Amino acid sequence: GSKEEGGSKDGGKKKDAKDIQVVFIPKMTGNAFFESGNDGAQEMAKKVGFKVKYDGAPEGTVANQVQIINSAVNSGADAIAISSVTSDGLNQALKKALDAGIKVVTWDSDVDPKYRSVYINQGTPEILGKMLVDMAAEQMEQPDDAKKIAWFYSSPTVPDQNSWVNYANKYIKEKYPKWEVVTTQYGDANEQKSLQVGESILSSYPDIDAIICPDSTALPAMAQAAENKGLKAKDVIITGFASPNSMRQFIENGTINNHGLWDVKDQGALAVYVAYWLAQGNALKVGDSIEVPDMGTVKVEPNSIQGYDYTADDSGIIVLPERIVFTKDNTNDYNF
Amino acid sequence: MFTKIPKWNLTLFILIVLEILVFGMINPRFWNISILLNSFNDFIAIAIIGFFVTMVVITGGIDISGVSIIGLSSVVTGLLFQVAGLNIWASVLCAVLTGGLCGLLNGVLIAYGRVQAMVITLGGMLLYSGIAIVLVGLSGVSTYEGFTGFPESFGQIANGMVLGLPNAVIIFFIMFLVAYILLHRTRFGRYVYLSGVNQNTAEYVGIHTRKVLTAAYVLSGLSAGIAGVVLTSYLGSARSDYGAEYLMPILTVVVLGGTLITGGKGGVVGTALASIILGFMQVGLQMAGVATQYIGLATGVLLIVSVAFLGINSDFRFNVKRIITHKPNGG
Amino acid sequence: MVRLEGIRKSFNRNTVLQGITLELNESEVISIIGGNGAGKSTLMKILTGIYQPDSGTIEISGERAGNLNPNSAHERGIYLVPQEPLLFPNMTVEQNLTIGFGKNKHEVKEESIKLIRELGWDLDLKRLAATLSIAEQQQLEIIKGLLRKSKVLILDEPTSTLTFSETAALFKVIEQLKNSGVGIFYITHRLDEVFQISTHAVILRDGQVTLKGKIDEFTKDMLIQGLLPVGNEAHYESRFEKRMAERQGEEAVLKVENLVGDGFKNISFEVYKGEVVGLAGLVGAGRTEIAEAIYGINRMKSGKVYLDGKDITNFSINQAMNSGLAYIPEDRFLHGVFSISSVRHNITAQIIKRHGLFTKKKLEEQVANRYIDRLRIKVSSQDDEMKSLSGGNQQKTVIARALSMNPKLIIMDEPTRGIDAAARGDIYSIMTELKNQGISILLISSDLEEIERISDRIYAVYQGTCDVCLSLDEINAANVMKAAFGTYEGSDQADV
Amino acid sequence: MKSSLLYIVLAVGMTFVLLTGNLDISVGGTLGLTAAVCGTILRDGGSILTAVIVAILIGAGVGLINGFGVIKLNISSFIMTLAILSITRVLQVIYTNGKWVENIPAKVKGLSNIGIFGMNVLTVIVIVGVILVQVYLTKSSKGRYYNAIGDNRDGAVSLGIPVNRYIAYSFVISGICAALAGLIFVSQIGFVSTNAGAGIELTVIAACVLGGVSLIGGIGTVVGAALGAIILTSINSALVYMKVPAFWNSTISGSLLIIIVVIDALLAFKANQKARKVRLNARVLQKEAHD
Ligand SMILES: Nc1ncnc2c1ncn2[C@@H]1O[C@H](COP(=O)(O)OP(=O)(O)OP(=O)(O)O)[C@@H](O)[C@H]1O
Ligand SMILES: Nc1ncnc2c1ncn2[C@@H]1O[C@H](COP(=O)(O)OP(=O)(O)OP(=O)(O)O)[C@@H](O)[C@H]1O
Ligand SMILES: [Mg+2]
Ligand SMILES: [Mg+2]
Repeated sequence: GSKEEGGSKDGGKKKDAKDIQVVFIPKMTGNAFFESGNDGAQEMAKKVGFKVKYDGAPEGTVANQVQIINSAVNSGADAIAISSVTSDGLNQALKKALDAGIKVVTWDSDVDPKYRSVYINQGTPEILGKMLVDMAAEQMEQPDDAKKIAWFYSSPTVPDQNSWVNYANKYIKEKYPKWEVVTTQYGDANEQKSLQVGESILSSYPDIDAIICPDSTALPAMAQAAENKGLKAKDVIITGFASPNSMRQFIENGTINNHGLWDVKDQGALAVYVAYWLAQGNALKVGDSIEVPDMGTVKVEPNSIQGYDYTADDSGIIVLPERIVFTKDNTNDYNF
Repeated sequence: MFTKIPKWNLTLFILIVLEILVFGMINPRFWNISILLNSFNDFIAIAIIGFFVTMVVITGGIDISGVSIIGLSSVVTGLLFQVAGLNIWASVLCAVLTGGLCGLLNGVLIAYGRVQAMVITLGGMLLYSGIAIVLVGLSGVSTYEGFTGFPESFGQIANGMVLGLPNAVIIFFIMFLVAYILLHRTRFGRYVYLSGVNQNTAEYVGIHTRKVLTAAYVLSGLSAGIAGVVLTSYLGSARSDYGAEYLMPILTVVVLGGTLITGGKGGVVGTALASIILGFMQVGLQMAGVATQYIGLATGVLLIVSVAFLGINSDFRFNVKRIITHKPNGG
Repeated sequence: MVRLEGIRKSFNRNTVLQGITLELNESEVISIIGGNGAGKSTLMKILTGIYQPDSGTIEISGERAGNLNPNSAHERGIYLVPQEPLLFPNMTVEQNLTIGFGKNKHEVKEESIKLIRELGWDLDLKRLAATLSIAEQQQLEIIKGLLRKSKVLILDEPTSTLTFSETAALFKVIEQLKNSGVGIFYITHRLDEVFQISTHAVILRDGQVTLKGKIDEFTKDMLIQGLLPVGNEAHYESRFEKRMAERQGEEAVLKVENLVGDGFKNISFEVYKGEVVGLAGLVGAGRTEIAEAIYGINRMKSGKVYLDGKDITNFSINQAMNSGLAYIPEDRFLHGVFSISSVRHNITAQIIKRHGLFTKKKLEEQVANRYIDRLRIKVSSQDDEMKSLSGGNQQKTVIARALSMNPKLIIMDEPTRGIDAAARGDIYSIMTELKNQGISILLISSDLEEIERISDRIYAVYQGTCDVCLSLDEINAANVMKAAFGTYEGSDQADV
Repeated sequence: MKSSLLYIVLAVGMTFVLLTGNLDISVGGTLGLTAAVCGTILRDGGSILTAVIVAILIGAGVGLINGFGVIKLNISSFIMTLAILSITRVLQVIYTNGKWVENIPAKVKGLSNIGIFGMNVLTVIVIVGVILVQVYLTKSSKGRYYNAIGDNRDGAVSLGIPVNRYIAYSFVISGICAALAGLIFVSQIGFVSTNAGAGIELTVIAACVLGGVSLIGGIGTVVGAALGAIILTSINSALVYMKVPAFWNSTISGSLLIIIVVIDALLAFKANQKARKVRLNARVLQKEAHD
């Protein structure tokens, strides 16, 4: 299916749903988080009747994403929904896409707001950073005492996880000034390495109180490391972000008490739907609401809620309504 | 494996033509010349490094550290320009030279320390990407954001056009020519081959093989430095993790290009053709609707089939050679 | 015992064997002689199952052998000692001896120690094969073969790097084997050996047997006639013109004073313009080490080397080369050839230095053509891969490379190793020509006949020292041998 | 030690291939595919025995294909196994449909934690395995064939060693080791992503080389390779233990790796030179004693 150039520019004629192709781009493939997002996206596409191509490379790198955007442009896609690995590196490629009349939506991880229409946001760094700290703090009997905590996530070069941790560290300083961050470790989104680093953290810091892992590979690996050492949630607090399917076991056997995430299936579904909606030629206006099948209406907020300076009428943010803390009580209600 | 290189190049060329035909039939937009030319941007780093890794492989070594030098060179460009406030072109020069310096370290340790190239460059791969991360970390810029805000002229390096040709295509050809002339037309190039065929004999005929080897690694490092700059210009920001995914593609274009992994035989023409094949294949398959994560299957099968095809059938090769080379060569 | 019938073999489009029929019986030693590339080694490799014949049959002990492979050939008692040592460089001598043996390793070890003692060779079982000199490698291969206790033993140029004393010891063992009923194929280019040990001789030319019969039916001249291409009879004996130059007052081209290094000490000698000086000695005497030190491959500890009066002590290879020294190494495979490069690139590897920064194809082609013609290197084109050439032609290519530099002095370490009579004649005449042009040659050779025939003077190297110099009138086989054993006491005794 | 088990098993398999002068890049793919397939079997209640059998079949299958390409199609092992790596990776994605294999039963995960006499059983099994393989390679008459093939292929042919068969064996062994490593992966880590074992091939090759195995073939032992694997993995753990800020990790491990191999190479070179000197000078001295 090819599309006429400029057809969508003036927002004139609406295209047939089945002719619209949205390319749904994860940071990388083979990661449970993004695969779940894709599940949601595909379900939405089926429901509404447009096409979603899931396209990502196993290594989440800037050049790979640029290449994939280029090929989306080349092969005549109508819109893309991307979780960016970088805040600036995609600018050129996205500009080319926009010039070709392609609609750009971001989800999970944003780009420069100049180069996209809508960002489907799971929460600002403030919200998520605070959530990470709170999930750990609420398991402590005396959270105001001196505690030793560690960060463990994928790498020093990914934007989103680092921005949460940055804010979380600020938050810790204000709220729990006695806490000490003893180490920050990286697992490169590689489960073998993550397990090894996890085990090393436990043996190097036997008196650690909490390990927070805002990475969907690091968290299950960390939990596994604790389980291998026979440690339970009462010995060391492990929490972070990962999909409930990958953590259910650990909650059930008491290795961890809680962990968090947002409904990434909804996020994926919303991202492709908004992309589709824009590709249909609908004009976006900040402050408006969009009607999404089975999800109700969502409101487009201004970019300023994420702290951006750039504002424009056709550039906004949709924040997911809720983030979920999974515990023994609710983990079985989710399947992603 | 490939007794006559030019014939192999011809096969590669036929493969490119086939790709263009087949992919064009699947998705006619593939025949859009500007799409093909612009796709050079997406494999140019692989090709640039590939040319000079070819040289290293011909000496009988291997260099896998280039993928990290890309990131280091990118970070150095950004650091000098943004933090040190250097002129952008001076920063670029320093970045490229940094690449050369990394190559020098590799080369000296391999040639003079007599260590297997694979391990040294693996260590180098860790070391250089580590240095890049440390540099960013120490500079106070958050590692994950990298450096941005390069001037427009710098962006033009990769994104501009000259006479209707994307700069990437031009850079590709310039780097190819440099590598071609160095390797195939100069005495140094001959020494590269001879050192790779038999380092002992090369020493006995008075070639400073260790200098030749070192030079090959320096060139490879410089090329990775250039690739880092080009990539930074293309992507508009400087980051330490650029290039990490290029390791296998670089080795693939070198080997698919017909260079003997044990050294002594091969050339950059094959590498150039192979990188175009791989680049077009990626674009073509994506445009044909194949998701990127499945493309490995196609490249894998292509590698086996093409190499096996010419590896087995020596009569076929002989006949093709007879048809192609009419050159009467007296001895 | 073994019968080969109508064996044919070609490689790609190159027909090597065109119907060979041969028979070997118990206690026979058949010498197979023929030019380089005649197909001798190929025939023997077919007999041991390394190559498969295109047609023809092999009968072993009256039984027709189907598809032979090396394993089944060994089982039937056939063993080949290959021409080019095929050792495992990263294994010790002992491991090389025991690998592939079905038998108990300790037994094998005991036997090999006994055998080495019997041969009087000096081989340390614990050494790594990679550290063996080419001659020692050959010794090891021979011992491997002898240990097998095979019924049919094939020796493919076993003596090409051995000197007379090692050869004599080997012949003694061969004699014993022969007497105990073993049949032996013996390949050599040294015609004298043929008469020493064989019972029969076979001449191979262009893939065909041109002469065969009992050894007493032949003379050396007949063998030479049989070997040479028709109409080329005169060439082999391109007689070497020796000359005793008047050296008083003349300055030596190469002057070596009190050289000390690893493997030799207190070496002094001179080579004059247009002179061929031989370095004689036993395997391991240190000749190659001396040559390599002069050429700059290894450093020496003390002493001086002058070339044309210029001090070149501890020059690098490059500097030595530029000063007018050339070296033809002993181990051609390891140090002499670029096996997968073209003949042209092999010949011009040194001279391109003088062509400037860029390679000049025209010039290179001219150089290559000149030497291909002049040395009669047999190639189908300059672009032929070096490894597709026969050994003799490879050797000529290496010589061509050395000559291309117009050296003042060439050090030739075993220049005719493994080279057939005709090519050897060619090389000798090249040497004569060089001599006439005033180029000097330092010749290291293990071939007694060769060194005796060609050298104007001979220095004997014995256990790393060089005290004896034989002048032209003192050179004869007996003296050279004595000198090499370190027992030469002066010319007067020698005449006795 | 425990975290290096997986690398040890891979390094042992890789050593066989390296000894014959070949290279096996595909181990990461085999590991991932096996981990995914066997992980699924175990998750769905399959028995451990089934998983082991399936793993061995997958490993042997991939090894045979590699061997076939190298021997019969004359493809250099580098290209062949690189291609198979890409293919197995995609097969894994297709097999799992891109999903992780999660919720591996606790009894499977427990396997890697069983201990007797204070020792981890899996560790003991691996150590014993390495020793047995070492004995096989150095002491048995056929074991040395792998070294011989890599050392001098023509020599091996003329000795009657079935070279092609042993090269095929080496790939099959490496495949099986990679598959078993995949099982260890499942049991130690408890979930399998589609990138399982990505990039592991380089680490394994580096471990082998660090342990003294030559990439050219003919030199090396499995014990060395195993030690290399341990050193390489302990660098990472040690860095955490020494409380170095993690962004220094690559820099330090890279420098360490380089320093170790350079020192090792220089020592070996010096030792060789010295042995040569001693040998050559022995001849000269002999003469002096004689005088
Ligand atoms: N494996 C091979 N492939 C192609 N050609 C070969 C091969 N082996 C030998 N030949 C060719 O076969 C011919 C005979 O070679 P062979 O080694 O049998 O000669 P030879 O009589 O032993 O010579 P020499 O005295 O030099 O040892 C030569 O022309 C050689 O180039
Ligand atoms: N095996 C090899 N050994 C040495 N040099 C080689 C080898 N293969 C290629 N070369 C080098 O590659 C260059 C280009 O090869 P090509 O076959 O195109 O040469 P050419 O254009 O025919 O000219 P020439 O061979 O004279 O340089 C050669 O000049 C040579 O430097
Ligand atoms: Mg021969
Ligand atoms: Mg010698």
